[in-house]
Amino acid sequence: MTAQLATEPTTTPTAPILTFTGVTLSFAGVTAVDDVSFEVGQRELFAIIGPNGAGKTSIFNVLSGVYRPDRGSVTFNGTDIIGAKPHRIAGMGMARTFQNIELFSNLTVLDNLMLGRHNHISYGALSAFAWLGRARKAELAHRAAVEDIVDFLELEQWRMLPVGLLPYGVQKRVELGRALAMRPKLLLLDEPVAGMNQEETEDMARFILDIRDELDIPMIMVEHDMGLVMDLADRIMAVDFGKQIATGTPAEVQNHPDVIHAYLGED
Amino acid sequence: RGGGDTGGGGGEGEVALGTGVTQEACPDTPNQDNGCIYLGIISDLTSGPFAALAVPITDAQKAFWERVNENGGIQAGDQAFDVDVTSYVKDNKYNPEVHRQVYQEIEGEVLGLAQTLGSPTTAAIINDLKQNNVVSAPASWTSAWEFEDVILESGTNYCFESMNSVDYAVEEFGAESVMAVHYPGDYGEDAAGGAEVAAEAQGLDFTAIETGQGPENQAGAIKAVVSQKPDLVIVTTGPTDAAAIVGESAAKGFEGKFIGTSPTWNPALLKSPAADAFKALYLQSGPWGPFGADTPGHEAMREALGDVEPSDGYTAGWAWSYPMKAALEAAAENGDLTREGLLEAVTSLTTVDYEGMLPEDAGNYADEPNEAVFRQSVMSEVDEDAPTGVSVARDLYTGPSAEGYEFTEPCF
Amino acid sequence: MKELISSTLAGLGQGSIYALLALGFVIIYKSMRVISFAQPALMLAGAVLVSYLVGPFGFILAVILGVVGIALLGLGLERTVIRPMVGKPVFVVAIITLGIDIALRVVINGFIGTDVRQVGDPWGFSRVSFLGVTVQERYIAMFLTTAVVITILFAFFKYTRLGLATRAASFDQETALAQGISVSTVFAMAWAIAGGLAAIAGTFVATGVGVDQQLWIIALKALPAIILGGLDSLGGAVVGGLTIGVVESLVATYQSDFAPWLGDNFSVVSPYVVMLLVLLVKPYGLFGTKEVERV
Amino acid sequence: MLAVRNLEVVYNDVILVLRGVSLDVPDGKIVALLGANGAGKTTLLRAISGLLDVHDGEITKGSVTLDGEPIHRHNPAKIVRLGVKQVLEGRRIFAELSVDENLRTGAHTNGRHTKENLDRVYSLFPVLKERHKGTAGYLSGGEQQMLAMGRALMSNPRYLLLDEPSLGLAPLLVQQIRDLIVEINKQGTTVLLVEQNATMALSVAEHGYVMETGKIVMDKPAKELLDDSDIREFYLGLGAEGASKSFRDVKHYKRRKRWLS
Amino acid sequence: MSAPTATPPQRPAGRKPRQLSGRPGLYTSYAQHLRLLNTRPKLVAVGAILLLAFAMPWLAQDRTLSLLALACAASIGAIGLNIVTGYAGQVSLGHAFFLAIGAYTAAVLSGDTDGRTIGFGVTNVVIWLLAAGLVAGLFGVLVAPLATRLRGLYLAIVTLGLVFIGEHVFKEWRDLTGGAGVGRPGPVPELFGVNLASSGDVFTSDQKLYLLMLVCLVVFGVLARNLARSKVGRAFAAIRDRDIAASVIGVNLTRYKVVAFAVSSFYAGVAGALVYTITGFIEPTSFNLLLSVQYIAMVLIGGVATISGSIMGAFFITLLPALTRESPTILPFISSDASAPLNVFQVETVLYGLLIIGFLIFEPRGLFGIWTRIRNYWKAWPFSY
Ligand SMILES: Nc1ncnc2c1ncn2[C@@H]1O[C@H](COP(=O)(O)OP(=O)(O)OP(=O)(O)O)[C@@H](O)[C@H]1O
Ligand SMILES: Nc1ncnc2c1ncn2[C@@H]1O[C@H](COP(=O)(O)OP(=O)(O)OP(=O)(O)O)[C@@H](O)[C@H]1O
Ligand SMILES: [Mg+2]
Ligand SMILES: [Mg+2]
Repeated sequence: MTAQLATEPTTTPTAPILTFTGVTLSFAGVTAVDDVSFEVGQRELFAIIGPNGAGKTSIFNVLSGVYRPDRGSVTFNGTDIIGAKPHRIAGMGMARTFQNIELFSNLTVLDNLMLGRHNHISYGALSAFAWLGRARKAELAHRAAVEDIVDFLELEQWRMLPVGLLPYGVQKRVELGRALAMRPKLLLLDEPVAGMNQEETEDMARFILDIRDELDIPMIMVEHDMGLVMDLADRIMAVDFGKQIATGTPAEVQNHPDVIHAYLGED
Repeated sequence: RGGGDTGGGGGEGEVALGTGVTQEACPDTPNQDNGCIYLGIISDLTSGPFAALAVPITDAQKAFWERVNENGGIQAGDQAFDVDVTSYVKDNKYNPEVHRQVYQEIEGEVLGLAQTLGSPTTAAIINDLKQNNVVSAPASWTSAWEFEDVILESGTNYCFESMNSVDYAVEEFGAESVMAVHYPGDYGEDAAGGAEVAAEAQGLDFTAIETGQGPENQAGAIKAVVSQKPDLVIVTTGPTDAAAIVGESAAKGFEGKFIGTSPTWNPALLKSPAADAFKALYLQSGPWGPFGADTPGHEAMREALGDVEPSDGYTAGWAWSYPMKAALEAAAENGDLTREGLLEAVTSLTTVDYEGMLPEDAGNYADEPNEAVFRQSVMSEVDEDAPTGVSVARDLYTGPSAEGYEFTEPCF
Repeated sequence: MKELISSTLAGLGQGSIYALLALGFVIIYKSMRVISFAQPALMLAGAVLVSYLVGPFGFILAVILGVVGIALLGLGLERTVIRPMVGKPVFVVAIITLGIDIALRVVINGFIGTDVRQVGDPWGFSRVSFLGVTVQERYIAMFLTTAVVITILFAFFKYTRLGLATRAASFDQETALAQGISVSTVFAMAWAIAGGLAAIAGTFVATGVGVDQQLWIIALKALPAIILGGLDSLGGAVVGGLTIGVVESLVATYQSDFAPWLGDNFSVVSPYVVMLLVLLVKPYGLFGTKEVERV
Repeated sequence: MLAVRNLEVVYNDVILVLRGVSLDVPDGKIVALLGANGAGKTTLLRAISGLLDVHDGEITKGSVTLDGEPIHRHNPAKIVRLGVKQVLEGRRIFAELSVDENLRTGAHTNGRHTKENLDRVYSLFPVLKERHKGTAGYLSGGEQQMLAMGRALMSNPRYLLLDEPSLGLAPLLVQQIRDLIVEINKQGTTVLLVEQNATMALSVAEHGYVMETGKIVMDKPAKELLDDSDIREFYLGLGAEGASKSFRDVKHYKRRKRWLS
Repeated sequence: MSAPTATPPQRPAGRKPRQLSGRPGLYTSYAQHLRLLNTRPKLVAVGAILLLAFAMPWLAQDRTLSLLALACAASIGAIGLNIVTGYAGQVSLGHAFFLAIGAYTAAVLSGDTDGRTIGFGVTNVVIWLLAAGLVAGLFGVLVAPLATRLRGLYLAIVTLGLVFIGEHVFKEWRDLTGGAGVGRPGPVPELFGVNLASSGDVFTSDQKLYLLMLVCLVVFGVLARNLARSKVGRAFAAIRDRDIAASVIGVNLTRYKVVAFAVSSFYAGVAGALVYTITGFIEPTSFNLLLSVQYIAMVLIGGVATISGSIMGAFFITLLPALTRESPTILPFISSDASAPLNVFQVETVLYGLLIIGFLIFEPRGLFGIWTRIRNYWKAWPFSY
């Protein structure tokens, strides 16, 4: 079974939002992603786990167009996205958070969230100069939408502050908010609770559940907090040295000997 | 405070006083009974490219007017006026915009300008000068000034000076080919223009090589000199660039002559490794005799300056002041020390007493440029014993080319 | 052919000056990520100081004392003006160095006065010839000096702890501090070395022609050189400097024959054109460290 | 002994972050410091290692002493030479330098034993050895964290201040790091461990401090902290019966524990 | 065993997905928040400053007006540089080049048809001002691709290369520029048949030019402010702070860098045209490194990424030399003899350098930083929300 798990892409009943097939990505001397295949269903919370340096973030970078893989194909919502520029992929509805917070630290929370809406705000530089009419209307409408996200993530008290000044846990939440502002069709979360204490982890878990249950957005989550992963994920893929070593339900993966050996430890 | 200051029409004596002229005495003058005429100076005093020349020019002008004041100042009937050139001295950093700004700062305080250094800088204010009738002595020798009434140029310009240099070389060395190695712009191109006129007139081969500033940028010029081997090279650069051109060309076996203009030369070149080359190949043209020349004017200047490191900046600053003095005297005599009065005095000025530095008819500001322009220049040779390293080889002369040239527009 | 060779050799000599100047920029850049616009003033100061010392001490000793003197000047500037700016945005620091340059040059001009000052070098315009090609002796001296200097610097950054510390400090001052690296010592040292290099370069620039107030402009030629070579690469500075020197010399020699339409004096801007072309292919210059950025 | 007394720290002249913190790190021990994000743990470490300056922070009151000698006026280089070394929060490796060079910078104050220390670090972290010539910036998050740890060990410090060393590490590695901390401690280095991962921290520490908004609110031997019911709920995520509860059951508006206010 | 399949999350039946939208009741307050002058004190302060500015022609001497006019024109250039450098983070030392393009475009369009340099006699300010901006903007678009390849100081020095190459072309192209050391007349400003550069019965030329510059500054300042708070301004800031992240959230890096350079150069072009209208004379060597650096200094001293800061910075740098020239009145003991060892002229220049240094050491965030400091003193900004 192990061999089968490792090589064959698993299928989902509904048409998958994302199909990742045979992707290989290497850097000078390192194969970061080695022939990895998986699918994510329309409402799925798919988790990727694996030791440090296994290539999890690299998979995300391939997905969002930061890296172009050497081989393989990636189909998102019916479109092949290999070679597309990151901003094009974002426009198609792929949103992500980053392992090391990548917020625009001089801007306020609101501005960061408004940037998430960038692709949905449709006026050009010329109307921006004039500000009257189109631009003003669009700004107001999107501002209202962004305020809803502020509500949703309970960010009210920090709305007007530059994000650089906020506590780490809040920044993580703002980043999530920025991704939500993009009205994503698929959300990629790279270690959403890393560096958080128990309390903040619980908060984040709650937001993730809400996003799935109430906003209906499928997610791929990379995380080292096994408690969180096992509790929330529908399916899990484990990778090691760029190769996928197991894919399955939390229970299956948790007990997989290779996963225990490479990742979880015997504790 | 006594006396009316800038009364426009008449004041107490019969002399009309305008902007920049007061009944009150100048600050720090012994002649407490005299009135005061304020003249501005705008020069390159710190960081611009001509600071090394501009400072002695300015010092010489101060000495010049001090001497005038000591001799009683400018006489206007039973009244006399001292001339103050120290209250409104400004640094232009050789930048046209700065020049215009500082000009505007002093515009309302002075009768005229004892010095406005540089031609692009002066070009930046020429319209203001004309609009307000501010008579000004330039510190530059380009041929454009001949065409401006408010500008009181002295001596010949680079254009005629170079014509004379070419003619001199033809006479003395039988030169058959001429090359002008020059900076771009008013200074270099004026000289190159003159050299070309003379070369044409004399039927010589002519090439012009434009070169940039900085010794590292002279390779092209040096190559041109060494490979084309002209008999005469007219150099219009700065001293260090001249050192590179003359020194390296000579080291590469060039044996023709170089003739430079005043800003090309610096006595310290005789202490440089290029000294031998300069001694062997270099001549120095100029609108008047160098610092050590033997005229009453030169003598007076040396005396007034006292113990200074000799520099032909002093000579220039001194010589440039004579026509302003003559114009002031004429205006005072007419009883009209206003800007209009001064300008009128200038436009009817046909001679200026240069105390022998230049002949009197060098100061003709009344006639059309072609008649009024002064065409004589001086040729000097390197002389280690002379104060500024050069002494007169041929005093004021006009060569045939300059003589016959129809002067209707600037040469560049 | 002979012309080509001798023009190239002259270019290499001139390029050595650019290389020395470029090294000064690079050392400061390596330590604090800043382009120091004070280098031109330091170079001018070096030449002027040597011109004053050469009388009493002779050329060699004057150069040594000059190098020490300007190194101290660099040290002093770092202490008084740059030190308070540690950790501040690099462009602010760069503009501050420009302020230093403006202020310092006015003072130095006072020491130059109206004359062209001489550094009294032993070479002048004398030339040696071998294999039918003649080269100016001073160019050979420049080339050799540069070779020695670069070797020493290479060894310093590669093999000494302070060298590595310098590089570390340039990337992340706080982390460097946390390793026990005294960032201020690193900066002080960088400014001292840059000062010393500027003094040597200034002396060489002044050989043959002397020092006047406009001499500093030549230091700007080091800018295309450092970009061409890669801002933080010592080897790049040397390669960049020499390339610029040779290109300029060749353009000056041949442009009027082959491409007169480029306008007179094209050699003056040729370094920038070369720089542009190289950067279009290699955005971090020939040897610059690529900025590492990943998400 | 490293001791902090009544320490007050202010950022940008206005923001008071530490409000009279006292804490002891006895020789040879492992001391854990827990606390929510923004409590001021990092600030405390900065105050000890002299790195406040860089952040426009300033000690306005109190002292830090090493064996009775005040060190809070020393510059960071001096403090490192005295044997107190901080591993900064986040992966502050020198991205452009190679792995090897990164480690060597750690040996700046102690150049004589570079060789042995290098061998020691490489044997602790074989991954790093494999990539010792590689550019550090391209290492994965976890690899970078290891590099930062290894770098700190290069100078054989007496006191090691670790700021969230387990951040972003895989479970297996967290175990390794924990073992490593124990190992380093056994070899004679005293450790002050700042952690979000309270389970891990309290499993190795002898004594623990809990910090909330700039104040120490609890100060007990680690064993006692592990038994404290608040700590169990809010730091260890354990339900009443000691079994960990599921994140799926997290309630929407959860009571937050605040010791102060 | 079959391959594991995804289990779609169980959701309580009947609960609709929550939508992130719609709370019209709050629109008005956002509108108010998004307003340019969104608080009363701001409104009053800006109103007062404008009032004073427009009253200036009756309050100040001509030479002061001329200086102020220069500062207004320079402000437009500084705003332009701040857009590309401050907002979008692309450090450009090429500003002098774009100023030159604007100045020459305007001068050529409005120039004498039979002077020694090219001219077309189109003296209408509106026409040549727009043309100056557009031509410069076009050059900006051509240069922008460099910015997509180069970063930081590399970009800075390469754009500096532009200045050197431009200077060379300007020196050599004598028909356009008159040549080095010769120059050509500046643009001729004519509006509604009135030549603004010559004194009339009602207004002197300085008064007219000042008003022209002031109006231009207000217009271009407001436009820039609008741009800054729009989608475009946010995209600039995103590119500046983290460009990879910006592209991952959907910002087209290339497009916005091009827009930044185009807008910035447009402003530079306009500023170039205006500055040399006041100066009345253009000399090709003016467009050098020092000019670029002066604009960088304006941005830094004023404050990065603020429009009002750009204006403050431009005024500071433009007026500073005039102030340092007043140093003799404060330091009367210093010799005004140009040959004395430390004379007023040297002190002036040194002071200029030292003031810039001192200023930046004291407040690296610029004049705007001082302003926020003062404001913080009154309310603990930014924690006041
Ligand atoms: N731009 C790059 N250049 C070179 N190597 C890279 C680059 N990006 C990633 N790598 C290498 O690829 C491998 C996978 O890295 P990746 O960041 O995907 O790991 P990860 O699974 O996310 O680890 P972690 O859990 O620690 O974040 C690592 O060995 C890393 O060093
Ligand atoms: N340079 C600074 N300027 C202003 N405030 C700061 C600065 N650094 C930290 N702070 C503030 O000080 C408080 C304490 O920060 P600190 O980093 O010490 O917390 P911490 O306990 O280490 O949190 P974490 O678990 O997120 O690392 C926070 O509210 C933070 O916003
Ligand atoms: Mg990762
Ligand atoms: Mg912390």
